[in-house]
Amino acid sequence: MQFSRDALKAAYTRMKVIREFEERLHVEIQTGEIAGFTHLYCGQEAVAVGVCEHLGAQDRIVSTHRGHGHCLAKGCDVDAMMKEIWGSREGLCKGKGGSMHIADATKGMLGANGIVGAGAPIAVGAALASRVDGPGPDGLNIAIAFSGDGACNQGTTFEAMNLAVVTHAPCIFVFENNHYSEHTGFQYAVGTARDIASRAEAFGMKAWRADGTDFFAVYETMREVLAHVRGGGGPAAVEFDTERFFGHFEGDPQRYRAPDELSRIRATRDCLTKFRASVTSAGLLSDSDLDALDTEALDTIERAVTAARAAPRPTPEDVLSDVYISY
Amino acid sequence: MQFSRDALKAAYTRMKVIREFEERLHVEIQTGEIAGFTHLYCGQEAVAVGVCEHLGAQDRIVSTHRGHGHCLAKGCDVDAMMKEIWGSREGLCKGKGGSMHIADATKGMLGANGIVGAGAPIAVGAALASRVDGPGPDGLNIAIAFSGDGACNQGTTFEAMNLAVVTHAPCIFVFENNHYSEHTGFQYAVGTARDIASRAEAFGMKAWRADGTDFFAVYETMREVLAHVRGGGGPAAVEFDTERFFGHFEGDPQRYRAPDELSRIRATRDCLTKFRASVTSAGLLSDSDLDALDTEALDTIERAVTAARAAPRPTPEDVLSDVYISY
Amino acid sequence: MSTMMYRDAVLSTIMEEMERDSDVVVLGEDIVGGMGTPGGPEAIGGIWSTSTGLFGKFGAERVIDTPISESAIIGAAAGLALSGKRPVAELMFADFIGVSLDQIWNQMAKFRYMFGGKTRCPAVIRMAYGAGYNAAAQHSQSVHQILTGMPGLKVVMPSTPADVKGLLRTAIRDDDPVIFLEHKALYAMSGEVPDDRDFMIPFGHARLTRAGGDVTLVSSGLLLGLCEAVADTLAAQGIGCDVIDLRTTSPLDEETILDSVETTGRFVVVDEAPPRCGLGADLCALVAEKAFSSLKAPPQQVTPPHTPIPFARELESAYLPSVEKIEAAVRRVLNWR
Amino acid sequence: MSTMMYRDAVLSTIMEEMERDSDVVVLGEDIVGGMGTPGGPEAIGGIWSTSTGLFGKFGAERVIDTPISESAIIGAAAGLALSGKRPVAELMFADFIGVSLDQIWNQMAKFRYMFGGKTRCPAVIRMAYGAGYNAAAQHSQSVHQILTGMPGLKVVMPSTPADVKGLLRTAIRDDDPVIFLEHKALYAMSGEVPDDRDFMIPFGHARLTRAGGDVTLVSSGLLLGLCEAVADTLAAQGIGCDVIDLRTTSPLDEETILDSVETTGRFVVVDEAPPRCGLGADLCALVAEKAFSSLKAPPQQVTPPHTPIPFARELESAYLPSVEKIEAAVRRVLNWR
Ligand SMILES: Cc1ncc(C[n+]2csc(CCOP(=O)(O)OP(=O)(O)O)c2C)c(N)n1
Ligand SMILES: Cc1ncc(C[n+]2csc(CCOP(=O)(O)OP(=O)(O)O)c2C)c(N)n1
Ligand SMILES: [Mg+2]
Ligand SMILES: [Mg+2]
Repeated sequence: MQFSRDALKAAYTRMKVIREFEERLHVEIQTGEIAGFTHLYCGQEAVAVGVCEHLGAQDRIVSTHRGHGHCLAKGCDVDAMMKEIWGSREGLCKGKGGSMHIADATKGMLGANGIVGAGAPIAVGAALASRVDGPGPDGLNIAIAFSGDGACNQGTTFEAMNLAVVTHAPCIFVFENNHYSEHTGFQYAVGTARDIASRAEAFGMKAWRADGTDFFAVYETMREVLAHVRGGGGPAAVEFDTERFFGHFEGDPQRYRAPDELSRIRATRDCLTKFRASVTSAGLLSDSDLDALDTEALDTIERAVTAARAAPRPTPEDVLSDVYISY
Repeated sequence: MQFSRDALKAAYTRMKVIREFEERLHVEIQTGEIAGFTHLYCGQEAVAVGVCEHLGAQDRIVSTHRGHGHCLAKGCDVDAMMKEIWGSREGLCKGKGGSMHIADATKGMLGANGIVGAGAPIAVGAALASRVDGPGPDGLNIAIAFSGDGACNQGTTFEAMNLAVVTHAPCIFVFENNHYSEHTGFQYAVGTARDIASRAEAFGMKAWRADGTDFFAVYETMREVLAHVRGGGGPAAVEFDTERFFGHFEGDPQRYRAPDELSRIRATRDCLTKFRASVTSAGLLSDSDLDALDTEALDTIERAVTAARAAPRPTPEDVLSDVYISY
Repeated sequence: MSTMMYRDAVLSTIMEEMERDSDVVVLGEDIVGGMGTPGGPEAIGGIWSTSTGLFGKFGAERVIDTPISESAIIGAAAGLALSGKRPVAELMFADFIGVSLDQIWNQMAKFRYMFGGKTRCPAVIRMAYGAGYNAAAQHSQSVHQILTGMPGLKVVMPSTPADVKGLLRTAIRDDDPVIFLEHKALYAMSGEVPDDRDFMIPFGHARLTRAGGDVTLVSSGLLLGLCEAVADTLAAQGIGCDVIDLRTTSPLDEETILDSVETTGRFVVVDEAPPRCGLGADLCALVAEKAFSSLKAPPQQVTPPHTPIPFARELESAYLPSVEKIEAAVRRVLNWR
Repeated sequence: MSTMMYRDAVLSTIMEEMERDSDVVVLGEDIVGGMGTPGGPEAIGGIWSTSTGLFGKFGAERVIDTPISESAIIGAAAGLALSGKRPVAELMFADFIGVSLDQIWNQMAKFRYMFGGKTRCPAVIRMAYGAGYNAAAQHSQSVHQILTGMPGLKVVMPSTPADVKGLLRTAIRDDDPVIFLEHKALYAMSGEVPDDRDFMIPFGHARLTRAGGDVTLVSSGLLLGLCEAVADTLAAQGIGCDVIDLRTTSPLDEETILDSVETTGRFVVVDEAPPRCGLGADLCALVAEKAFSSLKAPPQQVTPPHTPIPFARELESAYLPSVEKIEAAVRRVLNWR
């Protein structure tokens, strides 16, 4: 590990903020205050953060319906996101998008997406834009398509992979295999004896695999992947094996899981616990360092919720704006 | 080779009828008498016939924009097809479909298709229908999706392959790699160092490869493929390497080909010439046997064209019928 | 008669038709639920609870759980239908016609015509549509205006559990491709439903749910209830509304609409789709052309504005037609000149 | 002024805009032609000859030949546009929105709204549409009625080479997603075109091509020519038609239409899309609502019937609007009562 203490703290904080953001939403949603469909990212934090810690604002990502983690990891404002989920006119999308449509192009975050599989072609487009711009001192800016194990069966995902290979686009397909698409198992829906990464290989790109619950595994894998892609090696794919701690959406009774599954994955596959164990056993950070970050993260979320709750609501006229730039 | 003389004659005749059908259309189209877009199958006859000689009417196929060969091989009536291409109300589709939409469900021919890649999911549906019916004495009825090397980049084709694997559908994906999609080379558009069959394998199905200009190679490969699929082994893919003798559509100047390419493939990759060489050198049929079949095939086409030219035209009221069964 | 919810009317009709006819096959995402998981098949039903129990009863051949591949789902339904089956495919959200339109529009809808009237494509595509859940721009849309415009399709929009029963049965037994649109916000609606296992409502027959005589109000789906509420309010004030539930938008029951407008001379259509090239425009054009001399006021549409569907509660409410907007439109036509 | 064909107006406008602005990027199937073949890049141009020479001039980064993957093409255009480029994507046939609609409808069109007005998506999607080539049900369709109904899109339908120039330039420089519909049967049409490299025609401004005063005839694309022919015939008989070329259907120039109808009181719309929920209905509804008191006769639509597009020459001719059908509609409104 070549991390400074500050870098470790920053990564941990990002993961923890995502975790608490989602845990808090899980609670708040029960009250009925939050409208719409919300898909929580809890359990997958190491992927978003392990990937995005490598990126600058000129690198772009395209996300999914389960997008909060990607947004936060890519630098979207916590308060503005919370306000968006609350539907405030001060939300990141003025209350027009909600959980499934959070975006901030200034941060290189080109949108969560309610349509499974829709993001991959958009990411290829972003990568083609960077191909037009050409490499800077650190190589090419890259684009990342986050996709689930369910999304990897959508035709658009395949088309995107092929197009990226054909155009040698600096695009990275990050597959978060959390073993479920809604209530259906990956074993059933991905009709191959092999994994998702192998499919990507069959399209002609290099693919990697890593444990998505281990921040350091994600981070180190991405270092290799990015070296390849920024250096002009063409597109790449990575499959991260990960876990989702909550239901598909809030309200999901999760009867498809094994009886002890949730407690088992919380006990053995929690990326935050693993991170803590690694850095404390290596003597890089102490438990009290991390406890302090935990408290800060909780405060961040508390403040965000308080602000969101108090934030101004949209007015009926707001419906009509932002359809076109000019019409 | 375990062919009777009659079986050899039948197969040769089918190939030759397709050849002459297309050669004649190539000529007739210049006169302006035939309307619409026409894509000729010349050069690929061994694939359609080598595949379809194994099939009964209960086996179903789905075709492409380059569908005449598949239709004829699956038993569509020559005269009715020619009338359709001429736009007669006595055409197989009453003049409503034309070249790109020839179908005859009673023959298990579920349609040529103007939308590249659209056929594959339809074939999976046909295979699922046969899964409902269950196996007969010869195993399962099967469904075949014919696709080009260009169609294999369409998302629908990938989705269909995955769905077939997931549902263990008795579906066969026959890829006719004629090296071109319109004016673009297979080497460019299929963004993999490897072939189309490898992609199918990555979806979890067995795949075969064979020379599509050699009728016997096609036929024997399909025997294996069909044994696998009819026996309940799940879907399969076959990639046939083949040649298209004419342009993408009629009128294509074909400047994308090598200068001597057309004469070379006509000289070395003609499935009819190859067939003749095999069966005469093996002493199974004589040149004069085959010459007689050639004459018959030419007569068949001559009669079909004469009939098509004389066939009654549609009337304006015909526009309104056949939209619904009842409305 | 039994009392049941709209969603249960969907399920029980499918169940009955699958029992009656072994050619009926269902397919869609998560319609079994739990495939390939520790919990196993049917650990959980489809997300709308409109397929619960089918798998256990009819097996994997006739109840096909699919990956997330809508083009393949609809394409497979097309192939099943061309091969003699009667598929009932589920698109989880109507918005997903975006990723599967070709198979609906260029394939299914056109087979019979392109193939010269020689094939049958008896497929039903069910889809959950409509706003009201703050599900925002990609999970709340109405699509009947798009599909009604496509020759070869029939389009059904039931407003009550009984209509679900009668229309879905007709859809499944129909030999043409049928789009069956289920409004999400009606799934939990309860109502009386005939027990007769052959109860069918023919397509192209609208239902007059209120007879008033002063104004014609036409709608379908969720908004029908708002029209009825407005009619009831106005009736108390001595204003009589004819309320017409279209039931099917293709075929369209022009006669019921025109008969009413010939009496009332005043026409308001209330529809959940956006205003341009929508069903509202379609019906206003119909009335303007075919009941021109009867019209005493300009035909009015009450629709959402020409915007995507917003997320926040306040925005979605402002976006949707409401009793206030409907009543205002009725008053506009009554007070014209 | 130069004389050029409609197709050349497309190409030269793209060429000029690519020269002017290095953010303009084009992509589509076979737009280079010859990639990966013995003949090599540009062995042959795109099938409409609307991209010939671009690759040689601007290179593979800005002229992107794609596999047959329309969803990926439009999606990539969306991603390019969100990333600061100005993509001009080609769908070879408008019918292929069937396999790419999601990226047009649920993505591009809605980004700005869903993202709270904070992104720009300056993409142009060009597509060849329309019948007349006996290309049958899957290669002849008009799709403006579908796309006009989708909030967030602008829809352009040029009828002449000059309009191609002025409108395509506006489209490329516009910051919203624009659908640019090129009628196949107009590609070879010749006309005068301004040489000014900043010549632009603003969206939402219809063009009055004939002033007559007795009947308002509205159309666009190929059918505009038929309307003009009818107007000229009738003018010789003393009947005056206002002929309006819409140019863009979204935004719509309501004012020009309503102004004319206020004078004529008689309205005929001629459109190539099917009749249900189409642009014809949309405009009839507009006129019925907003020019009600001026109308002297029921607004009329001349459209194809509610059928797919047939193949045979006789059938396609019978299917399409014709001068006879247009003239009959004009006479219907003139002779009303
Ligand atoms: C095109 C489309 N089909 C279906 C859905 C409904 N849906 C939303 S999320 C989801 C499952 C996605 O699974 P996966 O890609 O594994 O992502 P995860 O939920 O596990 O993060 C489905 C089926 C959708 N939103 N879009
Ligand atoms: C969805 C779609 N995209 C594009 C086209 C235009 N088109 C027709 S055939 C063709 C090339 C097909 O190539 P391939 O699959 O290799 O078949 P081949 O022509 O070689 O038989 C293209 C691009 C189409 N008809 N449908
Ligand atoms: Mg998943
Ligand atoms: Mg090919």
